[in-house]
Amino acid sequence: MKEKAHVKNSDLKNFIYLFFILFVIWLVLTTSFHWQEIIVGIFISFILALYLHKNYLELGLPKITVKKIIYFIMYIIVLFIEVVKANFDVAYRVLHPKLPIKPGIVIIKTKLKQDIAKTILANSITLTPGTFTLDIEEDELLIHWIYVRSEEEIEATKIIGEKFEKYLRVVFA
Amino acid sequence: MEFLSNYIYYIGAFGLIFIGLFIILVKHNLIKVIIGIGILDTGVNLFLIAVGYISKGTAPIFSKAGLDANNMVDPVPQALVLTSIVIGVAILALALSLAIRLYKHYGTLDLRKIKEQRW
Amino acid sequence: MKKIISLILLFIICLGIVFCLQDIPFGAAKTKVGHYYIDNGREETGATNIVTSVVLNYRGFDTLGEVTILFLAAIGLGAVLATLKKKGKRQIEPASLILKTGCRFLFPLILLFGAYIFIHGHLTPGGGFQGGAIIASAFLLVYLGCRERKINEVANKITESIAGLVFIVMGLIGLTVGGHYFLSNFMPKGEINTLFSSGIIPIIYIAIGFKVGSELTGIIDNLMEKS
Amino acid sequence: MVNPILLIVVPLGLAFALPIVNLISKKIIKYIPVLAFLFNLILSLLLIPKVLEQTIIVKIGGFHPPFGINLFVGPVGILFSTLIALAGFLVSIYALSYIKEGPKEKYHILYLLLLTGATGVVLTGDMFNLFVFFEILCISSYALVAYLGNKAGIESSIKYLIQGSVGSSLLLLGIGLLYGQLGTLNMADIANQINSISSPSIFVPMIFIITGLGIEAAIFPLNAWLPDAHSSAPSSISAILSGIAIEVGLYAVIRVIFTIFNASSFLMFFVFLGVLTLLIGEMSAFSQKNIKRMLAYSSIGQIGLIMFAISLNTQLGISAGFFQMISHTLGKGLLFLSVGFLIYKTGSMKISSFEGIGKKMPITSLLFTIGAFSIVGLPPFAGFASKFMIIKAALTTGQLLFTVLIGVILLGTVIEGAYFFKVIQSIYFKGTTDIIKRDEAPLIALISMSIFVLLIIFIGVYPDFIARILNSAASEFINRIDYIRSVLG
Amino acid sequence: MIIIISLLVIIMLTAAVSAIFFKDLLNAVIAACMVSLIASVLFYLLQAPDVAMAEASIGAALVAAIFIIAISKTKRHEE
Repeated sequence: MKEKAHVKNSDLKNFIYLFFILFVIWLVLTTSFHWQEIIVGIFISFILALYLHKNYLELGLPKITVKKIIYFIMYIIVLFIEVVKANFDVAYRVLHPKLPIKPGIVIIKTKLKQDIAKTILANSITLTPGTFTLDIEEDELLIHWIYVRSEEEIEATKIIGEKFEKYLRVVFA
Repeated sequence: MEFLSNYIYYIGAFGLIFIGLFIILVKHNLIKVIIGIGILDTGVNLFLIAVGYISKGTAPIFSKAGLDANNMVDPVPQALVLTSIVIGVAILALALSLAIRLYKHYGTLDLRKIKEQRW
Repeated sequence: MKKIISLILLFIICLGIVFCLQDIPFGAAKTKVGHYYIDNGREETGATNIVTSVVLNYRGFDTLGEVTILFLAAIGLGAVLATLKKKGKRQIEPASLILKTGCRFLFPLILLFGAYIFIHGHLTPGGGFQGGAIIASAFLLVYLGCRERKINEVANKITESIAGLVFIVMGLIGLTVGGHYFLSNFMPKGEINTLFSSGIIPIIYIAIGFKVGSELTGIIDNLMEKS
Repeated sequence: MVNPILLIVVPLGLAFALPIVNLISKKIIKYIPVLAFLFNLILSLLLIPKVLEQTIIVKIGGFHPPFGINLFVGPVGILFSTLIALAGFLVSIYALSYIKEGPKEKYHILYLLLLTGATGVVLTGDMFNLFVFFEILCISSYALVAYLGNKAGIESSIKYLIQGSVGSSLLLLGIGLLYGQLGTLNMADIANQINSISSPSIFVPMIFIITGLGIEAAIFPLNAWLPDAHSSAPSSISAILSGIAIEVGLYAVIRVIFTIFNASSFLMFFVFLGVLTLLIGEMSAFSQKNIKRMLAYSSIGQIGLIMFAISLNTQLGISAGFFQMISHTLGKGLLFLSVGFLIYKTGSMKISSFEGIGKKMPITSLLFTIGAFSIVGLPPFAGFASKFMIIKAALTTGQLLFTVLIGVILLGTVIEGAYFFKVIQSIYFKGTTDIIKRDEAPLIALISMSIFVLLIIFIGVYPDFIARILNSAASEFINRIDYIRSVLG
Repeated sequence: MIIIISLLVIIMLTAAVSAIFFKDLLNAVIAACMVSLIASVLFYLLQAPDVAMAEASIGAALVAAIFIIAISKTKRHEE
């Protein structure tokens, strides 16, 4: 009996969470606060959330607080800077007549627990040119690197993953 | 330069039509032929859209005030192409399902080797 | 030999087209029908996207045919693949964590985006076909990411049929009560550039969105499952 | 409330509803096409007197042409839609007992849509709408040819699809070129403005459009797909493809030539093309050993004959062409339907395997014989009346060329007679003389085929019965000014 | 602007031509999808956003998926 109530409670949480995300995205898409848009947005978000909310939070989505939003925005800024930096780095390596590349596969460790956090980390690493996530196994990420600076696991984790992970760890605390 | 700006879209469209027809006529692999049909379709669509274009025109959507109706591109070819794209995907899907069935029967996609009936 | 003959044939076709193109200068204003639509489209149909007003109102009958063609392709594909055996349990290795999580996280968002596209068809670029395709791609993602999940075929078929019938019934209502013309825009046009405007256009576009989405999903489903 | 739009919309709506009906009950789906085409038949018959008085222009969406799409329900349109509804009705009755295998609900949906597409093509008055309905017609035939799922069916379907989709791309390209020059898609509006452009730049889109449509109409040399497709489809579908689909294609071609482009100088070329198509069709049919391929080649020959008659460009010639279309639809439909059960019972398509079947299946064989007699042109069947009319039309032109060509056509008819009699001979006068147990086709199929026979005999005996509608149909093609005026007002 | 467009058209035609020569059908399909994608950019430049969207979502994405499924069920290499 008690367990059932617990399930229901988490269902409701799932539902509200998904509904909220969907509605915010709707508002971003329409960029309008006309009452018709809002009614339709609520309606659609409600229907979609009703059908799809099951186990949505199992992905490991974080609670939303002001601090986490700030960290998330910071994370996006860092990601952007890293992408630009890495672009120049790769361009340099490609255009350099000697082609200074040393490709190889390294393993890095992550302390993130949630699936969604690991996915975001993996995608950020893939997004920065020069590194490419091949697979995730438990807490290890398999990464293809265009210029392997260190084959040590800890060292590689520091170079590749740390800059993103420190923000994500706060967001997904 | 003027030649380019006048004809570049037509060149692209008819280039695609040409290549598509060439693939259909010359290639023997069924999937390739279907790819050719797709390219041919894209070429025809590009041509239709290019026909409706007006120099320095805007899209035919009154999304904000102050758009000049005289300077909008022709909406009709766009409507036609919308239809044509959907028809194209319908034909491709049907053709590919036939290709799968053909492969199950013959174990090959080479049209020269499929001679149950005379070509 | 065959190549040379084909090339000669194509060359003749191209020559003909080049002749013809001299009468179709690029970028010149020339079409009277299109101009009429741009000038009168907003008053007559209430849609700000003139392409939508052409697709669903002036040339709505074409669109009915187009929807039929997609339906036809889905049915025909089903008929062609029908006698192939269904795979029992698919013995595919599970997708990697990245794909799986991404799919589960993004699926509702993509559906929302598709819905946004086809609901706003009369205001912004996009519409039923584009939105339906986006929804179908969401289901494709499910097939790639969450491979143990299956699409409910019965629900898919019912959606498809009902959406098609909505289109026809809207047209028939126009024929009987509002205006004596098939597919006439009998509903109030509303205020221009708001969501609830342009009469039957949004309703039909929503129906098309559902129909295209379910048909393309059905096509992908049929192709993936049967072999 | 008799609106011609219902001819298209009602079957379409039923086709959309069929998947739901199939979920509720699997037994009633096969009656839905029967109902749909019965409705269409009644509606068309009700419309005939009205249309003969005055053509009906249906404006879809209430927009005045050329700004909206319009249906042009003239004598030709109503003649064809009646023919389509009639053939569709009878063949769907036949299919009640014939279609037993495969995904049946899909067959019925595709069948409904095939004939809806055909109706749309003959009724529409808009160039792009013609393309859309043409695609419906084509895509459903691709799927139906592959319906049985055997090697031959899939292969012919692929051939058909490749050639057909090239054709439809060419058609769309032609429409695009026309739109670029004229800025309109309405057929009447195009016809109205066609003389304002120079002839070379009209010629190119015309060639594209005629080629695109000609692939479906099986005009030589664009007919490579036809014998395979028609012979490997289920027999009920072969009847529709031979009886309706290619004639609708031919209708579209002549509508384009006569009404839109007014290219009467082009017709001389078509006369020769028609005779060539006739000869090639009949000669290929003569050498066939497979009965359905033989019938398919015979259809090519008949298309050639119809082309010849219509290209005479006289009132009598065009009505003779339409008459030939009617008698071909009825005759070839009957032939394919009866052959369907002959093949079903013997299990082979070889002509040689039919030896002695005249004793086993006397009624079906008799029906086949009547169909063959009608196609060959023996009195008192419809084929005789129509062929006679074509000869009369050719002779009244008074030109030596046509008289010579009539001789060639008679030669073609002789060949046609030869191969049909070969089949009839092996049905009745070969094989064992022992009395074999009767194994007749199901009653419901026999009924539908008998209606075909009754119609063939009736029209053959009283050709005047349909003379009026044929005459008005012919004048619709000859007086293109009337067409333009009645649409644009 | 015209140079960019010309470049796009050249890339598109090159992709189309390379679809003829690839022996690996998967590559040919990817080349065909590239044609579709660039065509959708050209549609956008020709002021047809609706069509561009349809071409990108239907012509490029879904058609590619259908092709890849079909190839996975048949043979990958052209002999």
